[in-house]
Amino acid sequence: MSIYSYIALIPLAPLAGFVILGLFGRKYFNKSAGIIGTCILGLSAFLSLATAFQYFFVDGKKDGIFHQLIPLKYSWLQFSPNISIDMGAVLDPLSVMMLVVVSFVSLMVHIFSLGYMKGEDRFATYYAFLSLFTFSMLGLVLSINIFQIYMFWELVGVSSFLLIGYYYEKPAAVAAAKKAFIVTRFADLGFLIGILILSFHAETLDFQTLISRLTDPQSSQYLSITTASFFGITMLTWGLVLVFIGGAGKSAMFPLHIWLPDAMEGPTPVSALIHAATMVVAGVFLVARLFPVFVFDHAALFVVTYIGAFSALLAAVIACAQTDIKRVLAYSTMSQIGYMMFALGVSGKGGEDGLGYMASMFHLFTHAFFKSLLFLGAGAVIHLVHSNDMKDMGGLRKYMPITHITFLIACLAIAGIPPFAGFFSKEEILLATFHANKLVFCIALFTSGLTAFYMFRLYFSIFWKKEALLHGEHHNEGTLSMKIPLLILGSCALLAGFVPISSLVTSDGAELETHINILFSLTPVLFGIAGILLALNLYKTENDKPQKIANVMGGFYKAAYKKFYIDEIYLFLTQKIIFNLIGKPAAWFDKNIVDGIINKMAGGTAIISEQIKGIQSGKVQAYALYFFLGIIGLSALFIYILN
Amino acid sequence: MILNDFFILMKQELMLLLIIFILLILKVGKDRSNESLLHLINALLFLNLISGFIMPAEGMLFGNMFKTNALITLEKNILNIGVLLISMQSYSWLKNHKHLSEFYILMLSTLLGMFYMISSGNLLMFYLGLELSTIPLSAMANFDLEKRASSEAAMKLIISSAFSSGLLLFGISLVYGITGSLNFTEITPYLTAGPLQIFAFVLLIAGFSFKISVAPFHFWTADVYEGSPVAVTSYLSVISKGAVLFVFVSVLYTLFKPLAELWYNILFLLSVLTILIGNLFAIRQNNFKRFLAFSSIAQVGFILIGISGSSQMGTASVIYFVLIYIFSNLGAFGVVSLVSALTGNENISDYKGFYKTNPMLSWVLTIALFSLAGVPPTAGFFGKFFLLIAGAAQGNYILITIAALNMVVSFYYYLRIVRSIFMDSNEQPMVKLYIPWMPKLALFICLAGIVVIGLWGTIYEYIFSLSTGF
Amino acid sequence: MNGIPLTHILFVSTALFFIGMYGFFTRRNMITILMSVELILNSVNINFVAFNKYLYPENLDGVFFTIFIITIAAAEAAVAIAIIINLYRSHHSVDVEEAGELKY
Amino acid sequence: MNLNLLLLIPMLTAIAILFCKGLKQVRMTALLGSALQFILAFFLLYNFYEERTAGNISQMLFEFNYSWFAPLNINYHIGVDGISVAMILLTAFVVIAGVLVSWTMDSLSKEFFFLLIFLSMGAYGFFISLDLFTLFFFLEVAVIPKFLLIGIWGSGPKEYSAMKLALMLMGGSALVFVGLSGIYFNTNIGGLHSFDLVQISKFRIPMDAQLLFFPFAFVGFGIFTALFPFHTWVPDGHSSAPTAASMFLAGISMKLGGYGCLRVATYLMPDAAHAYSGIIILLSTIAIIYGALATMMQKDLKYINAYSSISHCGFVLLGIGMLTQTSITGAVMQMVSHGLMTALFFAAIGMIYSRTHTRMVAQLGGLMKVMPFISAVFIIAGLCSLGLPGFSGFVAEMTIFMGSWQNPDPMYRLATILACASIVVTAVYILRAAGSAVMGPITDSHFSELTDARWNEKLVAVILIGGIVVIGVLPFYLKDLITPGTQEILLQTGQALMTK
Amino acid sequence: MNSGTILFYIISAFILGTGALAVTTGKIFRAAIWLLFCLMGIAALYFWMQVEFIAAVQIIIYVGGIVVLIIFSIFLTQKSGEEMLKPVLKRSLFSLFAVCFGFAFTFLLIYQYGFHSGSIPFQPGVAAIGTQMLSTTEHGYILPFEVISILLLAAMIGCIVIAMKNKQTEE
Repeated sequence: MSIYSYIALIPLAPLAGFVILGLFGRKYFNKSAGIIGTCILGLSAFLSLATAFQYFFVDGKKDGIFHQLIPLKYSWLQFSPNISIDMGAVLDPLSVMMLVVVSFVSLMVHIFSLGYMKGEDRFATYYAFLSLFTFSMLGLVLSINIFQIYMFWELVGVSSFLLIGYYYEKPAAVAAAKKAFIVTRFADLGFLIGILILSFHAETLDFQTLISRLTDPQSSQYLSITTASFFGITMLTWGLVLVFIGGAGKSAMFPLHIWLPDAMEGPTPVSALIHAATMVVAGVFLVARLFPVFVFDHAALFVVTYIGAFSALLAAVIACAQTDIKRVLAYSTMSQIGYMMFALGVSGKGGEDGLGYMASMFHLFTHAFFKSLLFLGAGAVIHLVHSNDMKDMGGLRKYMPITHITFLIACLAIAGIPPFAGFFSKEEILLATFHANKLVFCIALFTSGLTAFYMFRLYFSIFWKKEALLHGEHHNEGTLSMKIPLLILGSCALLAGFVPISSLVTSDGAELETHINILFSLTPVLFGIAGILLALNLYKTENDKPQKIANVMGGFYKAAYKKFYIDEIYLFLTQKIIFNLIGKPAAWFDKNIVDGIINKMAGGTAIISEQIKGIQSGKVQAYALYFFLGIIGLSALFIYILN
Repeated sequence: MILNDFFILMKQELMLLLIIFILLILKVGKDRSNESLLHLINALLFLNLISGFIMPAEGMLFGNMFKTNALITLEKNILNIGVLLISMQSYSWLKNHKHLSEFYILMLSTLLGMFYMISSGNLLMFYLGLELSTIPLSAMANFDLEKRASSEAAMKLIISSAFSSGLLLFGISLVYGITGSLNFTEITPYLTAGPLQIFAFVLLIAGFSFKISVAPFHFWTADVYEGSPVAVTSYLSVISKGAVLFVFVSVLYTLFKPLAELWYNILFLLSVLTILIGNLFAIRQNNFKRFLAFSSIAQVGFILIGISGSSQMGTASVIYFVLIYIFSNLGAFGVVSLVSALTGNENISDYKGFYKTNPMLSWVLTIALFSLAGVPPTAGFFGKFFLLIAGAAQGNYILITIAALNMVVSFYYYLRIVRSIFMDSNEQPMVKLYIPWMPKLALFICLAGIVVIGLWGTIYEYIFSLSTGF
Repeated sequence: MNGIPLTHILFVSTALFFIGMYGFFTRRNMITILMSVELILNSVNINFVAFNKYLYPENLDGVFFTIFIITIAAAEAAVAIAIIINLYRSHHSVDVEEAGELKY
Repeated sequence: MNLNLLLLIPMLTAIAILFCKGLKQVRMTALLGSALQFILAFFLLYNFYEERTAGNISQMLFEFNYSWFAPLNINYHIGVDGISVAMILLTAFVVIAGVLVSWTMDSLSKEFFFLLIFLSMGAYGFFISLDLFTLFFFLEVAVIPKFLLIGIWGSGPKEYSAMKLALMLMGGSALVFVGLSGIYFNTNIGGLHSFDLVQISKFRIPMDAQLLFFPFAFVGFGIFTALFPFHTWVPDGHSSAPTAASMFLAGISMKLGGYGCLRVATYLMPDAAHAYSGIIILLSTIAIIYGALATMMQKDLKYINAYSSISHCGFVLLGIGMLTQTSITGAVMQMVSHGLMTALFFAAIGMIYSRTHTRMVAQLGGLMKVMPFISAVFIIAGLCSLGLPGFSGFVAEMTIFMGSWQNPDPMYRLATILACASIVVTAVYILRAAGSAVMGPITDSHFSELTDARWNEKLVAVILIGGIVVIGVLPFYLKDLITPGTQEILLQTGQALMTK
Repeated sequence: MNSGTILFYIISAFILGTGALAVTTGKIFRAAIWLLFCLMGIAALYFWMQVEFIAAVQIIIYVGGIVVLIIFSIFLTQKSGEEMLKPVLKRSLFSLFAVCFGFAFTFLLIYQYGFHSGSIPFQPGVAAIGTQMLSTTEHGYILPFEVISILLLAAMIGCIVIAMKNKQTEE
């Protein structure tokens, strides 16, 4: 497929940007770095749109089905004739959609940052990191090889580490960066072992081959992986669950979500890019990528479903109690991703069963726009107020009209109010869940209500509530470069729902007929509206109702406010258990036992030599005596031995 | 023509006699300044060394009382080299010694004794050579006439050597009683592993072991080395030890061939004991000479392992090692003797910060010590390696392992000195020493030997080709 | 010849040998130690002569060995005594225990 | 090409240094010499490829065989295969970096550089020698200079560390010696015992001899590469040594051990290797995990890196113990990668220490602001050591994991999983170190007037990072270079426990 | 039991007795005298064994030489007749035990070996000794003779150097 070969540029352009800006940016063009980065990204965004167009509407489809195309493939590291790490690019609905999302949102963020990060003395470094991240994310979505995905997976992790720790002088930022990296690293361990298991049994690392082998019940590989088992669970399940753990780590699923809220220490545009639109959905992407295999293993799908559902609920509850606006957004992200996860979990393959898959992808798509929009809006707000806390805000609508409108759109979208983008995707999800799993459906429904509530709680407390008490200086809402992305994304949030994802990105590549069922979709919308009204009632104007409710809730509220103490538990586990009970003893053992023995041996020799020095007494007669005894002893010994 | 080959075969001994008489005549004649005398003597010794290499001959005289061949000539030459080096090194000490020529007469007569001992084919000649190489030595040990330590050392040497020679003689008498002959060739057939034979044999072994200071017959070594003048100490530790080792090998391999199993086991025990004792004592020493005494004891332990290999490789490795050992040990002793002659310091602790003031000497000393420790690329590495390989040929890997691990201990104490030379700080290190050209030359020769003998494989090949199998 | 078995003579020599050795071990005066050495050497001489006479009369190796031993004993004694005298100058004593400064 | 050049050039350089006067001449000479080595190494690589592409498939190339001690059938026999070439390249990199990093070594500079170059000669000799005697000779040549380097120019309890290092390494070589003598006397090639590696590999040593002498050889070399529980020289030695010496120690001399384990122990005694692989894997796994855990508790940057070296070299032994084609390849790659990476790390630490005069993590902080370059180097080294894709560490470790997993025994699987788990711990300690030492607020006011890297330090960073990144991005070059060698070794190890 | 045997036993008893006294008496001068007697006894034994030449040598060198030397040295180093220091008790007991054991051991070995005497008459004439001493052939002792002469020379020189009072120490 040589005509696609230009897509190599899509990831490589940002890489070039990273190299140039990283090496020379700081010294030579610190000011113009933003422009350069943005232009480079503009190029790859344009290319990905072009790719999408060409793939979806020109030649992607063969007899009604979207086929997988592999335009690029280079053998990178060959372990053995059939196990080898290849580098390349794959084109299928999934990857193309992700391409568009990633490059587009990234472009928006680049533009937004032009204004937001203006005047930073590490401006170039910032853009270098952004480009690095974009490169790795694009590489990730294009991966043709499970190991390639792992590599970019790690790269994404590290670039997020760098970006979160961008304000390296803030200890909180550094801590957050470390936390994010280590937690995801821990999850990646699962991913790695999963890869080892799958690749060992499938005898390949290549996605296409792997999927084809593990989904064909006749193939020897399928037999080996399903027959081999550990603790009574088949290797297939092990492999998939471990891989899912990797995804859960990146996508902040319970219990690996703890890093996400803290990650908000990073610059806000970064949160918009990484922790809303792109990196956090990598987990979903991974599961979707291996979906054909997952379908064959219900145990794994079961895990996916319930983890997803629980995370969605938990996050929503916590979000209601947070006061830091970015944290609220973070938890809402987690909750939405939970949606995508269990949507995948309840889905089947092909035809109507594939609805969940489609819905999940659809939600991923729409969510990317409105969530990044929310973050950028929040960024604009913070830029103005210089604070993350709701308490310092309120009544900002007259200072920042554009932000206000776009933010409202986004909130409506996420709350699932028609005709905004969120409505369609969420509706599909609920539909799919309803057919598959009633319990999860209820959770989802309740969660959507909560979502609407906390989003509007956020909205009202920022833009309404009390009169803003801004101290005299600048009351503009930032530069043009900050407004434009807001507007663009706002329109996307408005319209993205009408993109015919159902006909493009489906579990089996075939078109999927969807129909809006008014009666069905009434319920979620009602839930949403209910949440909105509640928020309106509580937070429209300043009053003490929230406080009362909080008091009524009492412990539960506190728990939610404290994020159910999960951080503390982790802290206990790491600090107390790992460090004190394992690390310290290991160090002590090394210092005192292993090394001690060796030093003791040396010391012992010295002591012995001190002890025996007496025989060299300086008395010549004693010497003669030893001499004589030596002779007698030797001869006696050997006469005894030889006779 | 007997007289002719008498002159050819005994040329080295005759050369020594000649020098001794020259010295006597010079002594009775008008006395010269020590410097000129020293130069003359060293020239003579050099001639003596050269003469050793010309007209190598093979044969025996006086009914196998004296025999010589290429190997024996080589051994004597090695000893000659050592003696020359020692006399050059002790220049600074002898320069202002009253009894210069006597010292040389005694030294050369002991050397003569060793020569006779090496070429002896007869127990009587062997015994005489041994005594000739012992009695004047104990007189030499007393040559620091004013020093208490010196006379104590001499006393210990003469008394314990008298004791050991008494036991040796008792053994010889038993051998004579058993075999009825003193001639090696006639003795060998009669030797069987009967109790009395074993006893006699052990007595003889003890006599040898005393001279090469094998535990538990080594106790005199440290005290004598510490007390005697440095020149004598180095002579003791290198020349007399080397000579006896040469004899030891040939005697074991030829005379006591029938008792091979017996002496293999004895050597096994003795070598382990010797290495252990040597190392354990060397760790703690502060006096440099005493330290070198114990380290040389440990070295002898390694040599015994080589001997126990009981093969042509064994002989070759021992001779090769002795050659290397002469250069390395004299490298170390050369520096020590210079320092003690010029400053009177003999303690290791005095060498702290030595490198600051005397880098040249420090490097010589360090390299010599490395060679003793057996660190490549110095020759000592090759010497030790071949000794142990020769020992391993018997397949006794316990012995080899013990030895190899003991090498680590020996590293400790050699490195200890290197440490105090280079690393330990010292508020008043030794002064910069002025070194006369002769000792300097000697030191350089030692260095050259240490470097060349190892890396240049031909030397070992030559020795190997000469050495007799088992 | 008289009927003394060789072993009796050897008994005498061996006994003398160990008597000398006892003296060597116990005496504290260096000169007496020297005397003990002389005893040891003499016992060896007896051995040689006896062996030569009783076992190998055909040639005189033992006898000659004895002669040389005696000579050497003389030389040894001379040197030893010289050393002892010198030591006496510095230590003002001929007690072995006194001369034990070099040790350990 | 003539491999003797690899020994000749360092020797001449060392001699030349002895005749130099003053720091300037000395360091210029040293730099010149090491640059020559550098060029030579690449020239060797080029020639190697030439030969191979020309279809020369003989196991060893550029052989040179000179009878050294004929009576004992000891030869000075040298030659290279892919593995040796890789190692030689590594050495060249570290040497030039070491010379550059100690550019301002003004106390006893002549001796310092002399020893440095001398050490490099030992390393080259070790890697090219095909005769066990020659190999052993160079192995020991490479020990004593370390003692002097640490003892004279070191810091902290330098005498103690130097002595400990020297003695433990000598103990290792003593064991090696026993192993070698065992090999020697159990070979019979044309009626002669032999030290010749190639000949011995053709001749199968009897099983009982293998079982007896494999432990000696393996443990002996293992001590060099920090085999648990003989690793305790590593922390003290590395932390007391001057920067260049630390780079040499961790970068090269620990690799001598790994190379020996592979080339001597495993290659010549394959059956024993199979018999003992369980124990090897147990020990190496312990080393990996326990090294990593112990690292978490360290407070001194050099100690951190030293302990992490224990953990990383555990990977090498693990790869060797797993005895699959891929894992052994990975082991070699890990040797190279760890050599470069740890050298870089020590260089960075040295640069920081030379400015701040402290290595305590607690006392450092905020260096990113005052010395961005050095901090960046530090972080890059850290990322490489925690196995970030794009750097060499990732490739090597993944290859080892892949290879190890091919070994279907459940216990071996468990070992592999534990080894994988260590990468998380690695992340923890690396990030702790980087986070508090380089990032965060400036802890000490006088840090703020410190200067950033000088040209020589920048050059060091560029050279080493260059190597790391090239391996990390284009690993197939390295892999193709060493694969034939590892295949040869694996064929030796008889049973085809290869990847399917 | 003829006179020869009795004589032998008397002589040997005398040798051993005097020897024992020589190493045990408290007064050094007496020790020297006992040694003298012992040596003479040994000479007597040689006479008994009909090796007169050795006996003569024994008397000349030992009695006439060494013992005199010893007595001189005693005069130099000791006031005559004074008590000598008592031996260290522990060591003397230990060495007594060791020596007894050693003697038992050695003589047991010798006894077990059981030397059987030949029957060839043994008549060493002084002339024969003289000729052999200077002959260069098999069983000729010219070389040892030379060696011993050098040894004596060296010993003499050594003695002179060492024993000579040197001026520095006096003033």
